[in-house]
Amino acid sequence: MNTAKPALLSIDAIDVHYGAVQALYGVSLHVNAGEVVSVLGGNASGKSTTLKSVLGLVGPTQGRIVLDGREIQGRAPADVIDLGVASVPEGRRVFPDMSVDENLLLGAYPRRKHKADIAQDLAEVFTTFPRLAERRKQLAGTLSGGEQQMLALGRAWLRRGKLVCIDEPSMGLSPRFVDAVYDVLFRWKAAGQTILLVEQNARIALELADRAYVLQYGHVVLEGNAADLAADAAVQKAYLGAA
Amino acid sequence: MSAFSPICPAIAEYGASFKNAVELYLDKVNADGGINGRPIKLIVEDDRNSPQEAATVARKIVATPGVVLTIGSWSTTASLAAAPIFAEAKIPQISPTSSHPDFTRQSPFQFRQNNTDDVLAQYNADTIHKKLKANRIVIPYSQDDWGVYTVKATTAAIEKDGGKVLLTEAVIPGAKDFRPLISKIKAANPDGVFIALPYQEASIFIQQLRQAGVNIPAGGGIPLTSPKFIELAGKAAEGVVVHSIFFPGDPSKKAFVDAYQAKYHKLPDQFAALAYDAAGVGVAAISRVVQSGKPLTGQAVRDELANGPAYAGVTGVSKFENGNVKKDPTFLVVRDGTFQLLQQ
Amino acid sequence: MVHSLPTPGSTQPGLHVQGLSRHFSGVKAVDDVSFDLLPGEILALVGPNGAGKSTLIQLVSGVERPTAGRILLGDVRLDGRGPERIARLGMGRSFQTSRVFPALTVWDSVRLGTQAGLLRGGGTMHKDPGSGHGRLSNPLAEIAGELLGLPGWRRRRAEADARAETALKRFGDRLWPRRDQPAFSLSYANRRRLEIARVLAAEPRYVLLDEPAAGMNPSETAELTDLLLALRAEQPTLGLLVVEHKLSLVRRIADRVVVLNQGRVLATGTPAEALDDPEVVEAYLGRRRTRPAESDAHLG
Amino acid sequence: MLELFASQIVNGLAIGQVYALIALGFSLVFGVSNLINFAQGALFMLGAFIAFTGVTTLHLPLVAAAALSVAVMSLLGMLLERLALRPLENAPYIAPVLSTLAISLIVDQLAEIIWSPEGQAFPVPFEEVTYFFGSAYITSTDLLIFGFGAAAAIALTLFLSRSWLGRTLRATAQDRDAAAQLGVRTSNVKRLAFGLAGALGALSGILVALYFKSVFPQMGLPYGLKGFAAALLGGLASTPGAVLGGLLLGIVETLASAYIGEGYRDLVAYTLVLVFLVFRPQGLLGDRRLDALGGLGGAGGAMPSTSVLSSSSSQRKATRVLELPPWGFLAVGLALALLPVATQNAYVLQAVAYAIIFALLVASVTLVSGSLGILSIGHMAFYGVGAYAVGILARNHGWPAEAALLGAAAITAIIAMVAALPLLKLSGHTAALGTLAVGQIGYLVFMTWLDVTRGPMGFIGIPAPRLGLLGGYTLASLTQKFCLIAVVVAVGLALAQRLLNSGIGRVWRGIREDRLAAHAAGLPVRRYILLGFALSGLLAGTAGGLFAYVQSVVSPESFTVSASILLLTLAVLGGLGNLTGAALAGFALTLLPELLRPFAEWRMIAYGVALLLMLRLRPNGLLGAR
Repeated sequence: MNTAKPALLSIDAIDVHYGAVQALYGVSLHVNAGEVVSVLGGNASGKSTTLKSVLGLVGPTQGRIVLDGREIQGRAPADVIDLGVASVPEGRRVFPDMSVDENLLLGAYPRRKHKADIAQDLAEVFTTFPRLAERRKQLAGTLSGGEQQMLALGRAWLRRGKLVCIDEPSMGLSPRFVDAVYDVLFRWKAAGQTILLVEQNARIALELADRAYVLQYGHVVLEGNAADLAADAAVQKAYLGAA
Repeated sequence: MSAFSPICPAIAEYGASFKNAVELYLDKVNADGGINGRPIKLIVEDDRNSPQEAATVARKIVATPGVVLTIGSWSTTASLAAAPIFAEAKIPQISPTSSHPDFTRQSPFQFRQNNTDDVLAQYNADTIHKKLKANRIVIPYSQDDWGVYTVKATTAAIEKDGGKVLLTEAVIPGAKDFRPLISKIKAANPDGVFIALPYQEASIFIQQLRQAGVNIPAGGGIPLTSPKFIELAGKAAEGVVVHSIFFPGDPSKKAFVDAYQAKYHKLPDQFAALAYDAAGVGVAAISRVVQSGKPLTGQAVRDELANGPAYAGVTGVSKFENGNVKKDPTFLVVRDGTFQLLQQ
Repeated sequence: MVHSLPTPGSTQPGLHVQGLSRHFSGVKAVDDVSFDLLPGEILALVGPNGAGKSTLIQLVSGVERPTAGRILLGDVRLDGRGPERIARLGMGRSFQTSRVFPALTVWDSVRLGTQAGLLRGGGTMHKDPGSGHGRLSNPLAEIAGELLGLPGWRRRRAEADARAETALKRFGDRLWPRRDQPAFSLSYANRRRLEIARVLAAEPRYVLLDEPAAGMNPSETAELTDLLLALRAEQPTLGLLVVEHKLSLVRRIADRVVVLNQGRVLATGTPAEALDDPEVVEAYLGRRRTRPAESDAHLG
Repeated sequence: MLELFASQIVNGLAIGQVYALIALGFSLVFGVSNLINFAQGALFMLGAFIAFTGVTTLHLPLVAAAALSVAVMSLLGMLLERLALRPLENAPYIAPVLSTLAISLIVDQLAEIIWSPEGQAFPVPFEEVTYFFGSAYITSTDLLIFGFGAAAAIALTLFLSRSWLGRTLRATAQDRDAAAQLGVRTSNVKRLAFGLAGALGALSGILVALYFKSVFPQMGLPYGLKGFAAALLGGLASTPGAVLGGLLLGIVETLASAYIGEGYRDLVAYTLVLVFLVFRPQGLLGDRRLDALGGLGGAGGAMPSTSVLSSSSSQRKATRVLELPPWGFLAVGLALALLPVATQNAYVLQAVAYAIIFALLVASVTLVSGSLGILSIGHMAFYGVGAYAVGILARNHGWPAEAALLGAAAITAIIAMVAALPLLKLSGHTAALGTLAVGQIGYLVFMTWLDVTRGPMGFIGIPAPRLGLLGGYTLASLTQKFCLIAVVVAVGLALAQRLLNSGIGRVWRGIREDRLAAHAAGLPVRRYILLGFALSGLLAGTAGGLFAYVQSVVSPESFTVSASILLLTLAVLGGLGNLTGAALAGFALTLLPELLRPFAEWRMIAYGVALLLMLRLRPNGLLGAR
């Protein structure tokens, strides 16, 4: 299954249980450095669970997860993040009672010792997201959903991670904001950022991704090149539908 | 075999005094061969000074075979809760300390070792008005049987003797911040304060009173005779005058005081002395029953208590009249951290 | 099934939102919005995130109070009434986050939808339009009925349970076989279905659905679309207000569309008119994607 | 007059700053863990006692003893988090709150065992100076407390807003999972918060000991409650709010004490808490989060629910629920009524009688706390109303037992409904706080309304129950009373179980599970909450009435908030919302301690440990929460 050269991230046959319910059955996938990999699937297909196991938010009962040569399954989220992972969580999860500034700053928490670098990156984020610059002192809870998603992206960027995990960035956003979010992701990709993306919106995810995996009921049912999958009749029927 | 059962209150200091004193007395009796060679057995139950617990404990005691006398409880409230149960079981109950007149009115089975509040009220008035020469008096009192009755009776006694009570204020058990009350007291400008509070509240009250620069004479009743009052109040207790029917410094009490101190390494307080006498009165009554050859029952012991001769104990002479006694007070003052006889 | 028409004398049947505004500390979440929802009509409320759609549903259902404006059901004022009174006037609603009474069984959860009707004498919500303002039976009668199992009360209960069963069975075998499982054990999509079933069990005159298809895949969305169309066919006087991002659904079911943007009505009309309005396209659909050049792509 | 008023304000500020200091510890923990830490009072008390031991036994100078105490209490605070709260992270929402209650039960009792229940003089190493301003005065101790309090508040504010650690603390407070995904070790952060709270508790304990120049093992609960009330008035998670709330509380209760009477101090204080809960639950310097404490969990992608039984992770396990049918209660009751055939031992009968009464009482708690989902930390107030009502009706008015019991039940039901009125809009923690205030107010009314209750003196002379329907037959013996109790309780429980099984019970559970959804479904939520309280009051009042008949004396200390906490504990042990479990727990755990009477002082500790274990191993209770 595995490719010859070591992947940045490889998930090897993991099982995940929630109580008595099994959510993942021997899921394997890998992400090479510089690659954008997308995990697709309907609700309860296990795609978010896959991402959460990488981040240490759930622990697999079976299998291994290797990041950059180190086994990380079952480790605490903070340990995983320390190894160079950034996360854009599902539902944005900005800190509502903290200012935009503070939210962004917290993104740089693992490298808090490097003050000068952080200041520089912060300035970059504000150039990219002028709307955030305007609202620096505003509480994040008062931002609109789209603005919060921008904030979550900016926050993750400040981690400067070698791998960014993104969970459903288009969820609950209007098409216009979905566009704006993916604009940012396309630019990250162009800059060589490695991304593991979980997305329900298959059409746009396949546009962005190099490779993709399709999950169903906790199993990987399809994997391959994004362009091939986009052309696959079964995928089209199940996930692209008539949009 | 006969048995005693004191009910001990939760206020540990009092409870320990009770238990220690009764144990001391019974050890002495049993060491001397008991009553006609029969030892007396003691059962101790803790009623946590709660009426509910007192009732439960009383049920447990009356259900124990062989019990002919009970000593307790500490507060009138708890004693009253237990009283009907003992009355129903025909077991005499001697409370060393319940001072509310109602207690001995419950049934012919209730006795006490201390003065009733009516008698004590006059001693209270004497303390503040006669001994400390105060005329314009304030009284903080605790909002319980003892406090409410005491403030009423003491006020009456003071005013009968020509003094004036400017302010009385109820204090809820457990109160600790008396500054609002003290500001009111300051505003009333009294020349004496009579403290009708349990020693714990009283010690904080007197500290805060002195702290506020109110240096008027202060007197107190029975609760303040506890050495714990001086311990807690520290320097603020200096000069406080109390009346007591027991003073450990009295040479005639030396045998009791020495024995108590030898065994428990501290001075007996008034509560210990009262419990000691309760045990003494009770044992005397039991031995009279045994000697008369009558069957040893609670009823027989009660009759002996009620009709027997006077008993001279460490707190004075006990001769029951409707379950009550009358004992003369000694006036004490706090000097150098101990109680001393008040010199006139 | 035949349903009674609005009370005679009601001058304007339907739900009327007139100049409605809701301000949160300076932010105008809803700003002077007016529209009508007539009996038998399906109206879709669309617009970008933060346009005020959900706030509007909260206002109409009484969860939030408007800052200004009026809401009328027939000639009955709704604004200022609490959510339960509004619900008892025949207005059912679902929530964006599907609120399903997690620890209750699926069956009990749906039966709760029938309880208010039961309290009103066994009638359903739509039978008593406008009048009485949702008068309830005496609580003592209820206790007596339940404790003693009085026949009248049992009959009413049985009728209510029949309505609950019908509502659950609308979703085929998605919910009915799971009726004894706790609601929290359901999948996301099934929770949405359960919530809609509970709303329908009350047999309301108007239904407000807040993103009913969120979390459903295209085939599930299509299934829901069919269900709503079937419902409309069955109950020709039912008024349906749907907030939805999935335009496939909106285009198929809506008679009319109201497009909101930044709290204001941007356009109203048939789906084709409203959604193809250039201003709407600009505000809502966004520009067509142009891949950014590699060079300016350092950060994002 | 004006001068007196001014000096009373100064007095209020003096005690108020004491409250403020305690409140700071609460707000810190609340901010980070969204948890009302009922153990804070215990930490506070323990801090004072450790310093006391340092000075008296170890002969340390005060400063060294204080430092020792602060260090030990920081560690204990962290230990508390590790042992009592961390294991409950994914447990039902109610579990951590109860866990801190259990800890406070254990610590308070242990302190009584270690240091004796007596107050002890706290040695003050410096000469106290009093400064007079007209008739007003402040002492050097006041200034010392002010100095430390202000320093603590400022340091805390700066720490939270300026340091990385402080920022992670706030981030963790707002969204723990999100903070974890940024690399924050949230468990360390939480532990830090509890360590800080422990340190603050110790500091405030020592300062309070200096203020009163004494330490008491019982000071944890009353001062904990006051500190907590202060934090609530100020706005629970707000540092300046804690200070402001403390001062406000101090001034208000001082004025109450000065102008209404010393006995009314606490009554006014808790009424103020209730008023705030109704009109401004977010406090003076509000924090919106308290509103959300009803458990809206929706933001995290979890299922929205206002249930106290729902867990923070959306995966919940369904538990088996063991319940008696209504007739089962009747059968058990009748069987128990035959006990006097087996034994005539009055002590046994009395103990079993109390146990049966408690079974009914705990059932009444579980109705409100379990089925309706409003944690009741003040239920003893209703029990007390029933007891006093029977006392008054039977003794003062000579009513027969049937009438007196029914009357007491009805009066209690009405009072319970009135008490529920201010709670109607509250849920989750805020509702629990409301019931706590109601419980305190009830207790204080029993204490102060001398004309009716005779206050601490107790209401005495309640006659034996006389059955009017049996031609005035009097149940004079305990055996007869016992049968009356068994029958009445069985009937009460059977009726309650029937209601719980009915549509009404379903609506109660629905309101508990999601109050907003219940509103939206057109359910008359207020009516059902009142109905729940009425039924609960009915049962509690009946239990109280029976209690009055067995006891023949009623006094306030049977109805304290600590006892209410114990009741709630029993309800949880039985399985919240499960009437059978409640009755069983109430029965068994009232009877069990009788067997262990010689170890009475360990009883509370045993309850506390049992509760901790239960929360950890079987959070749904013995027979399963329903």
